[in-house]
Amino acid sequence: MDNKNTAQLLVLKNINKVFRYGFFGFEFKALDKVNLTIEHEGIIYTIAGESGSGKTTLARIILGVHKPDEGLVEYKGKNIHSLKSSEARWFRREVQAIFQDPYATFNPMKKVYSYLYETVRSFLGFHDESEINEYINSRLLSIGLKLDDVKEKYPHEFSGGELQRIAIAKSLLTMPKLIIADEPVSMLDASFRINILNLFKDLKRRYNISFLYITHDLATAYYISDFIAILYRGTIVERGPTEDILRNPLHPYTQILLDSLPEPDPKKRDKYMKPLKLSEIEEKEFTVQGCKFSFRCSYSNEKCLQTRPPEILINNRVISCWLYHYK
Amino acid sequence: MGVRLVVQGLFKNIIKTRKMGLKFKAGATIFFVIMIFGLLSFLTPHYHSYWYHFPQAHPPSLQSVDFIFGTTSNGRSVFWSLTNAIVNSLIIAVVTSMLACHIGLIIGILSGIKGGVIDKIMMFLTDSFIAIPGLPLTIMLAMILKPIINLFLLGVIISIISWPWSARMIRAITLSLREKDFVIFAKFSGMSTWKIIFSEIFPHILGFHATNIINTMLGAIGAEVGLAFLGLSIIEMDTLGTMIYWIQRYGAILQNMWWWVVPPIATLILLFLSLYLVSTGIQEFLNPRLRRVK
Amino acid sequence: MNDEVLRIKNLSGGYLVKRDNTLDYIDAVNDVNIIIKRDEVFGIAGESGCGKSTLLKLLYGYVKSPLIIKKGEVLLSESTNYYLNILSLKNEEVKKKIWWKYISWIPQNSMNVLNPTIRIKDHFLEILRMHMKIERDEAHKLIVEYLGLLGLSKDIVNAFPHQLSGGMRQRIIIALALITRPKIVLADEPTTALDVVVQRGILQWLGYKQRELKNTMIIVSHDLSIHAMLSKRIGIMYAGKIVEISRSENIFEKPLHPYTQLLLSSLPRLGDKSLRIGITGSPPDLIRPPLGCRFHPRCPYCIERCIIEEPDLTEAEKDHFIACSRIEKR
Amino acid sequence: MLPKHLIKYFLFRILILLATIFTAFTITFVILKIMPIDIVNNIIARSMAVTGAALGDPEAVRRMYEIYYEIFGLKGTFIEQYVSFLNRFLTMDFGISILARPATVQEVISYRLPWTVALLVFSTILSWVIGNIIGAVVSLFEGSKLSNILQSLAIILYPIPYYVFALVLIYIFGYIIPLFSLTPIRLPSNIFSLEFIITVFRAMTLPALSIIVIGALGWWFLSSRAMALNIISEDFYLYGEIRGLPKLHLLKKYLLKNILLPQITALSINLGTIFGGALLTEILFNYPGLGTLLYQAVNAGDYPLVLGIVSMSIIGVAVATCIMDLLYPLIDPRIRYR
Repeated sequence: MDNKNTAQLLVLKNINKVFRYGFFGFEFKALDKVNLTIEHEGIIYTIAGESGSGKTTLARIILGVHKPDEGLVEYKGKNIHSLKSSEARWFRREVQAIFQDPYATFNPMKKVYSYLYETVRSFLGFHDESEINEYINSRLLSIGLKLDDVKEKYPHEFSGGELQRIAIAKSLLTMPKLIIADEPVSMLDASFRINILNLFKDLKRRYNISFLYITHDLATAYYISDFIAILYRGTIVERGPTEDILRNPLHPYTQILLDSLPEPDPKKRDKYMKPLKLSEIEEKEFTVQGCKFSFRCSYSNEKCLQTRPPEILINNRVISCWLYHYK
Repeated sequence: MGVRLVVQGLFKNIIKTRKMGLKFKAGATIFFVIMIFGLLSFLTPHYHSYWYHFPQAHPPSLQSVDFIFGTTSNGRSVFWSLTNAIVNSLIIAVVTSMLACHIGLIIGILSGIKGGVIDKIMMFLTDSFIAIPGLPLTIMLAMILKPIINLFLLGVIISIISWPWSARMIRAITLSLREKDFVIFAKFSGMSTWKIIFSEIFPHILGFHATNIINTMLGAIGAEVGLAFLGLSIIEMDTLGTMIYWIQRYGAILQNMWWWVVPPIATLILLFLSLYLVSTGIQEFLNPRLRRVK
Repeated sequence: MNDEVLRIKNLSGGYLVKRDNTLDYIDAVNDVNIIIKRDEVFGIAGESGCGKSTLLKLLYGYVKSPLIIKKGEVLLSESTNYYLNILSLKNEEVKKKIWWKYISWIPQNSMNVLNPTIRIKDHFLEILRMHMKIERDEAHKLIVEYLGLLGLSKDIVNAFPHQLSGGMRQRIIIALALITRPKIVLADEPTTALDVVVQRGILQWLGYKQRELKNTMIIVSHDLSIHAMLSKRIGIMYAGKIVEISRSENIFEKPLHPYTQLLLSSLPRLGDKSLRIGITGSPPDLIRPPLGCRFHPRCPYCIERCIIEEPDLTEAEKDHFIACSRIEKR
Repeated sequence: MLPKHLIKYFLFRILILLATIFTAFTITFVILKIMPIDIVNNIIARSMAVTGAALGDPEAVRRMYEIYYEIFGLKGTFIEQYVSFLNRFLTMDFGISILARPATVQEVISYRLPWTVALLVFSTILSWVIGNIIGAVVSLFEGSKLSNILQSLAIILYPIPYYVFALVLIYIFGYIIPLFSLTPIRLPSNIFSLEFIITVFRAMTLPALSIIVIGALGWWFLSSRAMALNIISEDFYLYGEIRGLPKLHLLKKYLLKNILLPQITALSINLGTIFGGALLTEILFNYPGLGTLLYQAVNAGDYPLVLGIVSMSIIGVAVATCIMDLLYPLIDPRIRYR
């Protein structure tokens, strides 16, 4: 805790994670040499990827639920997978989590208030009931909720959007420095989705909280995040400032991804409908030696298939692609 | 603290019985009636322990309570035998289910939570036990222990084949719960591992555990009857199994001594039915998807 | 020649649900009127629980407990002045005469809609035998030929569903819906579960097929971007009612209904970081929908009339229908 | 030719089979070793009492002691004990049966085994097929009177063990409708005669019936119905309905086809229970199989024979389960073409 101000907030170094299934010992590389750094507080960092890219696994590794097979996750300079119990409490106070389905986040048999109460009591050391309530109420008010509307209710008595708001309120109670949000809005309706995203932006501005926003939706990523990492089959193909990457993608996968994004604008229809020749997703992609995208990439050659591209720094972004190697 | 939570959870579930379905109510009623009948055994007259006390093979008559269900070829009152048999069979069932289900519960939760080497060793042991066909093993044990057999020991013997299934199921449930979002969420709400086990994981296991206890009782009663068929139950005591053993032995069916035959068999079937109804009732209550199917 | 293929008239339907001994009616589709034309892609858009999937089921005549029809007609135009009401037919008749001959269906969730224990070829055989009375040998030849025409590999006829990727399965499902060349194809969230790159491929394919076959396609999706990319005309649904219908340029460029306006302005877009604002409140409980305009509790422009009076769908501009009391007045 | 992964699976499954048998015997060994009573003397005293002085031949008694010491792990070092125990169990070499002297245990068992196997195979397959089909068909008429009646019946039958239900059958057929003789059967010497077939049929009918009624109308009916109701709410079934496929076709290709596969697994899991229940059922009907033999052996204190039957059942059930697991991937297309 002493190196609080000097160390980077969150650092992932060479994270590898392999899952094994069934009789045949079929191995599935969920994450392959993932590097990522959130420099300091007050940053919204997006991890964008499609289904099967390993983004949820990554979130769980950062939360300490899974252990990586190789590599380190450091929060403020400390490896979070080898924390002492007092440090683990500190970590869970400073880092909080929000999940995709709010109904699966709260135990349906318990009142949602019990989570708020438990958090305050156990992390902040308050013991007096009225003191706790007062504190909870002040936090809830700051994001537009009232304790009286929440206190006696069970999870199913809220709509999905409201419940997600309460989950966020709960994570705010400990005044965290980092919130890991795993697809926090993908189950919500479009008209409510933006409210939660605005709340994130607001919290970042007001309390200097950093977010690790995990999503498959590039439009929302563009809307809120400062940095973005594009995940493909367990590897980060490109990472850097959101503005740079989404406006001017360099990696062929990011390019195709952005081209494929449907937009609420009929004028873009002709471009969208321009045929795109792509092979189907292949299972081989999980086990390939070289670049995972090489089967589908129109620029790929023998080298791409055989050898993993290094991480190349161009301006202020990092790209894993042989195309940019000589630069 | 943990205990308090568990008790609270149980209490809440019991309160909810008002909302239980028809199956549960029917099952509980039948079971209750059988229990009351069993409780009459505390009034058993001392002469019930003597054989050939009454006229042999006497059909039912209303002259006294002793004759209400008639007597056996050994001159014993079927009525008193039956009441005692119910209690003794239930004792065996309860001993078995308490032992087997709780051993299963502890091993299952430990395996599921701890993982790693402990998990591997325990699951290897469990799987090996599951692979042994239960009946032959119990028969062998019962035969060897015959000289010192008693109600408790019989329960122990039967639980040897009953615990592995519980352990396996509980472990599977625990494993699936361990990585659920709400468990992680609870962890990040500052709950300790034990508190999470008790307040987040255990309530989800409780339902299975309850039905498992009842199903194990059902299985234990059946197993006792099975052993009794071979003369391996406690022959000198009244249990539902031994009653049937004597019926078999004396060819009561072929002699059409229906008053001797019908009570234990009917009780047995009703007992099976009631326990099964209670267990499916709980299951349907806990799993609304089943409730819909009805 | 008449260019209408389907006319939905005053259609209302919903679900009867028993809860705690009371019988509730969920008013999922209320008084819907739409005319759908030949050779067009018609999109039905709306947020979850607005009744769009229910509307699709009613159009198809797939009415099964707890879904019931309250009133209304779904008229198929067979010739210039002959209309057939699907909802007046018996279940068996709809099955034999309408399904797959006239209307076919592309379901959502392609991962689970194919029977895992029979081959791809058998899925096609079933339809050919049931709806076209073609027997095995001939059908087999037809299937291989057909898949070749669609640009799908012939090898897949002998595959089982689990051997194919999600995108491939979705193609198969679309192929199944098109094999009998029906006049109308209904698609219920056809690409929801797919990744964007695969989704693009499927939507392109769907659009291409529609242009080639010149049939009518009705697409239901919550994702307005998909409608922008594919639909020619769009109907916006809110809480069981159609609130706005027009060509998609109109919907996206000059939406008239407050709900549509708010919905569109809440969508984040690439390259635009300006503040977006969502709609306050949440959609109403359809067991007890609000009186008057169903959007009024969330509408920032709500006036007294909105609370009292249920607005009708009226043509505000040419080919632009909207159900809003404030516009009617204008 | 089988694909590579299947061969790998088969080899692996057979390895599991061997491991299962070994661990099962090891557990038996450990349990026998920790028994709190003086087994061998008890046993010999009992069998002497049962068979009278006929076993008085000192050589025979000495051999008996020898075998028992090996079985109960009382001879030599621990490793030797274990090895000789395993050897006895695997070869089922338990010496001479007390009951059927001078026949050996293996001979007695091999004479009775076909009867049990025949009864089990016949009744298990029949009840499995009947139960699953009825369950699937009834699920299509959910809520109808027939469905409700069958369901109530199944709920009553389901928890009853075969052997308790057998008592009910005995009462009905032995006394009320005396169709079948319940006395021990005597086989005609000519196995190709009509009389032989009739005798076998009559011997088998009642025990098979008690297994089939409970199995088909209780177990398999309930599980197949539950599974069918699940499938009916599944997307691919709904899509089948949406395509307007005929009901019969849906039943055959959508319901039954998808129910039978998981039910094979259920059968393989339940094999042990079914086997145990069937053994006890045999006793009631004096059916000349292993169960009745076990009954006689227990009553005569014939430990060698009981141990023989126990080791036979462990091997038999393990092998049968293994065979079912091996057949499964050949039937399930999802595994066949991975």
